[in-house]
This record gives sequence, C-alpha cells and structure tokens, in this order.
Amino acid sequence: MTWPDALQEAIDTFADVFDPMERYEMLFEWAADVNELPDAEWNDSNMIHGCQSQAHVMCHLEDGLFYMRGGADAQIVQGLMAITCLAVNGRPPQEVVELQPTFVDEMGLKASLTPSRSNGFLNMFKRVQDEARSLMEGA
Amino acid sequence: MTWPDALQEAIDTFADVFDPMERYEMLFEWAADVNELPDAEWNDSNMIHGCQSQAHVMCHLEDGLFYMRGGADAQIVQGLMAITCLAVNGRPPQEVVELQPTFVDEMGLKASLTPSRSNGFLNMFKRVQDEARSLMEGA
Amino acid sequence: MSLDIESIRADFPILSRKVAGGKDLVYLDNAATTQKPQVVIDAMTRYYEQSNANVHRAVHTLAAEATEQYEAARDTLASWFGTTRDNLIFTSGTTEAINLVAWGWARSNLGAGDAVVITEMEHHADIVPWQLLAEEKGIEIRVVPIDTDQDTLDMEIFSASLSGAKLVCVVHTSNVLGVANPVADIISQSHAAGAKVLIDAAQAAPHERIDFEGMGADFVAISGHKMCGPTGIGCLLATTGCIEEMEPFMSGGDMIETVTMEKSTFASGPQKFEAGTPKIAEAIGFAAAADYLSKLDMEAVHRHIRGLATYTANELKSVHGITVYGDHSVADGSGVVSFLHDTIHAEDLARFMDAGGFAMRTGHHCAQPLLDAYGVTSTNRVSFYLYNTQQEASAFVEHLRYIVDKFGG
Amino acid sequence: MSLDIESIRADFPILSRKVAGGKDLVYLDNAATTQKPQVVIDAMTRYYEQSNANVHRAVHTLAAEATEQYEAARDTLASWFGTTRDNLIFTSGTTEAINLVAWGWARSNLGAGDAVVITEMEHHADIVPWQLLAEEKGIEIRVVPIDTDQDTLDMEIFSASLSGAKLVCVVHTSNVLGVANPVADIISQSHAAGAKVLIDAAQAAPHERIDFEGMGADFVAISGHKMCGPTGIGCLLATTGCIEEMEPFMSGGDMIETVTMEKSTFASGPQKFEAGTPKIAEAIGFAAAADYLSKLDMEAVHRHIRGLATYTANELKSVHGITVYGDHSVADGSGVVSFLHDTIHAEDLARFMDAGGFAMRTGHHCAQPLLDAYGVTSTNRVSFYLYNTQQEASAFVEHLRYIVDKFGG
Ligand SMILES: Cc1ncc(COP(=O)(O)O)c(C=O)c1O
Ligand SMILES: Cc1ncc(COP(=O)(O)O)c(C=O)c1O
Repeated sequence: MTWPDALQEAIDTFADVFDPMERYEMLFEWAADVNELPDAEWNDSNMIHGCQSQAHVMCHLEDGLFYMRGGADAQIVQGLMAITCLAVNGRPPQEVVELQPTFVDEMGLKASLTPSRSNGFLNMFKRVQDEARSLMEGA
Repeated sequence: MTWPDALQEAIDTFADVFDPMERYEMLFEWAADVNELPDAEWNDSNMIHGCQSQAHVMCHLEDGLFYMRGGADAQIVQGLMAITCLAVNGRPPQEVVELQPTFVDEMGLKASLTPSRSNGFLNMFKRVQDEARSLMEGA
Repeated sequence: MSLDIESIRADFPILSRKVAGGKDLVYLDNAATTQKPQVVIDAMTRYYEQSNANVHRAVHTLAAEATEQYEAARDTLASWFGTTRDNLIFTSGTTEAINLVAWGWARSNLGAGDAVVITEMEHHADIVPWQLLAEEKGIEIRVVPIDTDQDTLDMEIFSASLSGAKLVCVVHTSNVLGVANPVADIISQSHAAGAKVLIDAAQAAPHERIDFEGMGADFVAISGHKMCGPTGIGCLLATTGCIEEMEPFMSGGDMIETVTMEKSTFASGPQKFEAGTPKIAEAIGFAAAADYLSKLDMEAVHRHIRGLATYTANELKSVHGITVYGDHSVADGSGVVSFLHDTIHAEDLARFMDAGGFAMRTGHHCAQPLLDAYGVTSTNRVSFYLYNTQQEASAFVEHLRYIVDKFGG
Repeated sequence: MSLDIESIRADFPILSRKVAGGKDLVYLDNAATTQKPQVVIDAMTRYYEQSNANVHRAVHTLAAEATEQYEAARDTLASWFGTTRDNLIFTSGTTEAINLVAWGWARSNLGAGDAVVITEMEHHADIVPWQLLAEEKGIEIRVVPIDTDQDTLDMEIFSASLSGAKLVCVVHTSNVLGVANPVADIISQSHAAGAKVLIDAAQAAPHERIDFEGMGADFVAISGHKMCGPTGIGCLLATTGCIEEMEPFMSGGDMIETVTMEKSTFASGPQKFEAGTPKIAEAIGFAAAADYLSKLDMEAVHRHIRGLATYTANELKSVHGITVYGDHSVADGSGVVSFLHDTIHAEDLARFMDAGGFAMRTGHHCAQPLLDAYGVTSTNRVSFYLYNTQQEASAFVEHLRYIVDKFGG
C-alpha cells in the first residue's frame, strides 16, 4: 500500500527506531502537533465502544474532503489518533473508506497489543471509516 | 502377589506364549475344562452389568469354601471366567475378597482391552467378589 | 491429482507404532477419532512453548500473539467451512455444538407443542438433548425411521413429518452405516415447511469440505478430533439470524458486555456463547488440521476412502457367516463398514483382530436406535481415513478370513 | 525444603523467550493463565504420537491405552485434590464447572424463592450463571459486599444472609485482590444453616493443595490452565450426595446407559456429566501438571509467591501516584497485586511495561462488581507464580519507577 506523504514520513521515522519505549515517546511528540478533541466535546454519541480506554472522535467534510478530531484518556490511543489524522485528514472520504489500518503495524506501534474486540485502535479506525462512509452517502 | 498353584501354573504357561492369537487359542482349551454356567441358568439376577457381552455368574459356599460357575456369549469372556474359577474356587471367601485381578495381566491376556465401565472382565471380577462378600456375611 | 498415501502416512507419527507383540498398527477406527499429523501436534507445542497467554483481555505481547493466533484459527476454520468468523462458535465438539443449539436456540425459540424432527439414524448426541428438552418444554419429537432394506431414511415419512415442524435435526453421514443423507433435499423441504435445520456433520466434515453457506443449513455441528484435529474442540456453524435468536448457554467471563450485581448484558456474535478461558491451543491445533487438509485434494481423499470401504464391504460379503450393514455401492457416504459374524461374538472378533494389529470398533457406536432398527445390539465396524492403504484393507480381510476359518465353525 | 527457582525455570520453555526487541520476557500475568512445563507439553505430544484413540468403548490396543491414560489422569487429579475418582467430573474449566453446578444441580434442586448467596468478590463466572438461573427460576440472589477498608468480605452480612439460603457460592481467593476468604468458616456456617457450598478455587488450586474432603465443601471448581495444565480442561469436585442429586446437563454419547427413541437412561457418577468424546489429551496434560506440582514443596511455592507479591506491593506503595488494592500483609492469599497510577492510564502503563518486557494485565479482570466497589473500572495487575524470581520483581518495580518518573508528572 502506498500512503499519503505525511504518513509515509511518519512511518519512515518510526521504523528507524528500534526500542519500543522510544517509539512511544516519539508518538507523544507527534501527537502534540495534531488537533485534539477536548474533553468538553466528549459525549455518548461520539464515544467509541469496545475500548479499554475512553475514546471519542468527531468527523466532518470540508469542501468535500474528510477531517477528524479525536480524544482519548489513554495517551497511546491519543497518539494513534493523531497518526490516524495524518492518514485521513484532507482526503476524499472514499479514500478514507478504502484505507488499510496496517500503517500502525508498519510504524512498529503494535496496534495489535489489544487485539480483537478490545482493540482500541481498530475500533477507532473502524468508527472513522463508518463516519466517512455515512458522510459520503449523506453528501 | 502369590497365586494359588493351579493359577500360577496357568500364568506360567500363558506367559511363555508370545503371540496373542496363540494365547487366545490356549485360553479356549483351558476354558473347556472348567464347569460352565449353561444358558438355561442365565437370568436377570445373575447377569453382570456393564459388559459388551452377555455374562452371568452364580456363586455358592460348600463347606465354607467359595465356588463359582460362569457363562458368557463371548468366548474370551468365557475363557476369562474359567481362569477366574481357577483363581477362586475352593478358597475361603475372605481370600476371594482380597484377591487382585492382576493375574489376567500377568497372563498377557490384556483384560484391559475393554477398560473402565465396559471392561467385562473387571465387572465380572467385581461381581464375584461382591458375591463372596455377601456369602461371607450371610454365613 | 492423485494422493501420495506413503507421504501422507509419513506425516502421522503414530502410524509407525507396533502393537500386539511387534505387529504393524493398522488403525481402522477413524470414525471414532482420527490420528493427528505432526503439523497439528507441532502447532500446539509451538503455541505452548512460545506464545501461551490468556486471550482477548490483556495488553502485552504474549497475550497479543495468543489472541491473534486464536482468532486467526477462527478465520482459517470459518473459511475452510465456507463461512465467516461471525458464524463460527467454538465448542468442545459436536456434542456440545448440538447441546448449544438445544439449550441456546431451541429452548428459547420453541415451546409446548412445537415439533422437532429427528431420525432413527442419529447418534445419541443428536437424540438425547432433544429428549431432555422435550421433557422440559413439552416439545413433540417426531422420528423419521430408516428403511432397513434400502439403508436410507424413509424420505416419504420425512416429508410427511414436516408439517408444523420448527426444527429438523439430521445426521449428514451415518457413523454406523456410512450412508450420506440427501442433505440438500432435506434442507430445502424443511425450509419450505418453515423449519430450521441442524446438520450433524461429525462424520461428513472429515471427508468432504463442508460449504456452510452453499449448503444452506441453519446450524452445522463439527468435531475437530475426527478430522485430524485435537481432542476437546469443535464448532457450531450458525447463520447470523439464528445467532441473534440465541440466548446465552454457558455464562461467565468473555461472553459479557457489562456485569453488575443487578444485571448483566452480553457480547454479540459467537463470543456470547464462548464463556470462560477458551480452548486456545485446541483452536490453533484444529486450524492446523484444516490447513493440513487444505493442501490435499479432498475429492481424491474422498474417492480413496470410499474405494477402500467399497472393496472391504464387498470382500466381507463373500466371507462365510458375515453380514454387512449399509449399502457401499453408492458414490457418497463415508469410509465406514459395519458387519457381524453369525457365530463369532463381536467382542471376540475385535480381540482376535486386535491380536493381528487391527484396530476396529465394536459396540453400539452411540446409535442404539439405529441398531435396534436392524435388530442387533452391536456391530463390528471398520472405518477408513486418508492414511489407510489398499494393502491394509487387504490384510484386514485376510486376517478376518483366517479368524472366521478358525473360530467360525 | 527450599525451591530451586533456576531449575524450575528451566522446566518452562517459554521463559527463555525474548520480547519487545530482544528483552527478556518477564511473565507476570499468571492469574490469567500460567505457563506450561515441558513435561506437560510432552505428555500430550506423547499421547498424540503413541496412544491416541477414542476412549471407553472400543476393544483394541490403542483404545485401551488411551482409556487407561485418561482414567489414570482422573485418579491422579482426584488424589491431588484430596478426593476419589467418583467425585471428579472433568469440565473445560472453572467456568463450565460452575455452570454445571448451576444447570445440573441448582436448576433441579432449587425453586422459586430459594436463596443463593454470592459475594461482590466473585469472578463473572460465579455471578452470571446465578443471574440467569435466578431469572428463569425465580431464585433470590443475596450479595455479600466487600468491606473495602479491610479488603475482605463483610462476614457479618455473610452470616446474616444465610438464613434460608440453599447454596453459597464463594471465591476461595480473589483474582483481583489476592485475598483468601475464610473458607472453613464459610463452609461451616453455611452447612449449619442448611446450605450447600460451591467454592471457586480457580486461583487457589494453583497455589496450595486443595484437600476436597478435608475442606468439606460440596462443590469445588478448578481450571487446569491456571496451574501449569493445558487450556480447555478443568474439573468440578463434588460430593457423592450432590452428584446423585444432579440432573444431566450436556447430553449425548458416553453419559447414557441406554437410548431408545422413547426414553434414555443415564450413567451414574461423573460419567453422567461428561457427554461426548472427552478432552482426552487435555486430561492427560492436566494430570501431568499435578504430577509436576506434586514433586515440589507446595508450601515453599506458596511462601515464595507470597514473598514476591508482598515485596512488590510494598515497593509499589512507595511509588508516587500509585494506589495498591488489597492487603498483602496477610499470610494466605495468592500472588496478585492490583494497582493504579493516578495520572498514567492503565492501558498506557501496561504498554510501557510491555515495552520493557513485562507482561502484566489491565482491565476489569472479569470482576466488574468488585472494581465497582472500589470505584474504579480497571486496574493494572501483576500476578506471580512459582517460576518468577526476586530479580524479576525488582526489575518490574524499577521499570515502573522509571515510567512513572517519565510520564507520571
Ligand atoms: C476466581 C476466578 N474464577 C473463575 C475464573 C474462570 O476460569 P476459566 O476462564 O478458566 O473458566 C477465573 C479465571 O479467569 C478466576 O480467576
Ligand atoms: C454422527 C456423529 N455425531 C456426533 C458425534 C459426537 O461427536 P463428539 O463425541 O466428538 O462430540 C459422533 C462421534 O462420535 C458422530 O459420529
């Protein structure tokens, strides 16, 4: 899969780091750059189910392009949301729907650490794609 | 365990034979010598439960010593009954109660071929011991 | 593609065993359970030696690996059985799968007066749960008899019994006769009558690919140990609609959404019926078995097994005093041959054969009503699988002839 | 006798694994499942490679060997748990064992208005089955709360709740707090009040010898995988009187006496509750685990584990921002330490620890009501077992301090 430039850059930077602790630290730095969904906007309707952590996401279209903001109480989930923003923001919703979540694995971030239904990242990613799909259909 | 002479003799003879088929043939020869319980005397009360084959046993005391006769529709079970007669007949019921059923294994007859609850031989042996016990208590 | 039986045999370590004082083991009790190829044993060993952890709930590397392997096993098996992961519930085997349908679906969807159709050909696992349910709920059980002349279900009575039936439970392939029932016809008639269908595929799944979606049944029950997999695992395949209609059976961890002391809510999908720590190594071993079979041409496997069974049935028919049950000339069916000698007791015969190294089964095969229909209480049964050879079948017949000559007088 | 931990570690192949980019695996999720010694893995491999066959019903050498090994496993385990083979029913684990009591015993022996006493300390496996039964049968559930100051059951409320109770279900040792309940007292009070007692020994059996007859409970539920055994197996220990009062739960082959289309009769004893092809390899592996543990001084094992837990709990208490749950100064109890940091999310903490090679658990531990009582929705939990070392405990504390320094600001 070829990724958007900003994401590919992130993947390359992360892939260079061997130690998982360092990768997490780097993740938090990247996360700081990305617009977060503040607690105040968290509510039941934007909550992502099936995570160990509290996680919320809001999405919208702007000039036909997709944008998300996300917030979570776990820092790593927050970081993964930031990376997801890199992957999806400013793209046509159709491309968001077709995106594979494997970029997180390529970054060595082991999204799979909480696999299956309690996999916060995968639940979040699926929610983002669902939103993209319904925004697309609504448009 | 030390066995009664007649039984020990049987054990020795059988143990010399390496091929299981030959052992079965030998078993049938020995079985022919021992008094069988004829079909006519088979009934529900002397039936042994939990065998794949039909098997019946009748026991009594004579001058305070234990005697059994047995009949089965499977030849091998019949043969094992004959061997059991060698082991128990003419002995005080107390000794019958204390006897271990392992002589069949020593003969290489693999009583364990139908193990656990469907083990015809073990069910039969247990029944014989139960009868010895109640004859003893009744005496 | 033809099968290379010698190379298949080399995959199964137990087949080089000796029994009965040095004789080659000839294992002909495959309908009871099959042997396991090295790859299945190794898959479980590897799991225990490298990735063992409890699944689904933890945030650490081993737990992630274990969960991935366990859930990948579900994917592998679902695709092997022609369905998706959301339609495969792990059970301990066919018996638990059928009990799950009885307790989880029928118990909450059927009521007094509803009819369940079963057949005289069923294994006890597909009889007793329905009897217990009938007793509790006042359900009517209708039994389709066997036509013992044709060795098939009486399909006229089957059709007649469908009116008002809510559930039809039929064994795909008999473990005593080896005959395969007309499953497609049974399913379409049942559906037309508004009944759901449960297929007991314990004997079918080892021999042919079960295509759940193509078959169209509502429920299919399968055991892993009869198809090269480990003991203690099997599955229920169920349509999404039926899974949604099911109430929890066993309950506890892993099948809940939330638990409070007042009330609990449940997970959805297969998870709802998989309470407690799963059979993790077993699921991985079961999937390794499906992977193993997937590398073979299953149609060639089926032809091979049928060939051995047909040969053996025909030969046995020519042995003096032997009666063979079931019709082995038909193309489908499994590799099972049941028979009896008219004077040698079945148990004696089995021991004599064992003394020659041949493992065959004797007894009622957990199908007493079927045997009752034929007026017998037990049969001898040989059942073939993919690693059995023509030479083994011939040797079996030869040793049996020798026994009959010697003791069948 | 003191323990040679290094030689114990050498028995467990997985412990030499590396994780997280080459770091030593420090496995501290033992309350979820324990690792398996080579002898357990080998016992199952040997069974599959040499003796695999279906049990109980056949007259051939492999079937005899398989049956002997399977039934010998029952003997081994029964004697390890202080009882006899007639009182041990194989299940797939603690969850199925408790469900068997609920469906097999309580369902036919309790009726509307009868009370079942459970506690707030129970695992979901000992809560949800009772809720489902209560719904169906109109049974009353009484919940004994935890005294969260003492980290113990409120024994006054326990005593008060016994009047008219028919069944008392209590976890022997909590999987979240590690505390051991006063089981002897609970059993004698319950019996005096005329109630039967079910003890969930999932966490106790791995740490101390369960002496079923000495303990005096009516039912005890145990999982194999938490005590060095394989997945997919466990057992219910039950008194003869209770077994006689139980009705069949799952039904099918192997648990019947006779089956006709009209009516079936059932085997007696444990067999009645073991429908279908058993978990043969698993039972053999479980017995190998008991054999393995029987060679160790279990009191020394218990002391060792307790020592690590107490050390870790004490150290964690001195880390800024950490709250430890449960009282680790008491002598009994298990090797579990639950804790939370006040700003680092439990999931983040678990991932940071995993990055250092430490496997610990995070979540509700299938005990949501217990966590509710403490006002939290999840904890981090480390749990020790016989192969863990003081060095591992120290390294854990050290890495945690480093994480807290770095991210806990
Ligand atoms: C106290 C307690 N009870 C019951 C269980 C359930 O055990 P299993 O999942 O092995 O059935 C567990 C383990 O998760 C436990 O810790
Ligand atoms: C047709 C049929 N149904 C059900 C079963 C029960 O399978 P299991 O014992 O694996 O649950 C068997 C196997 O014994 C079978 O042959």
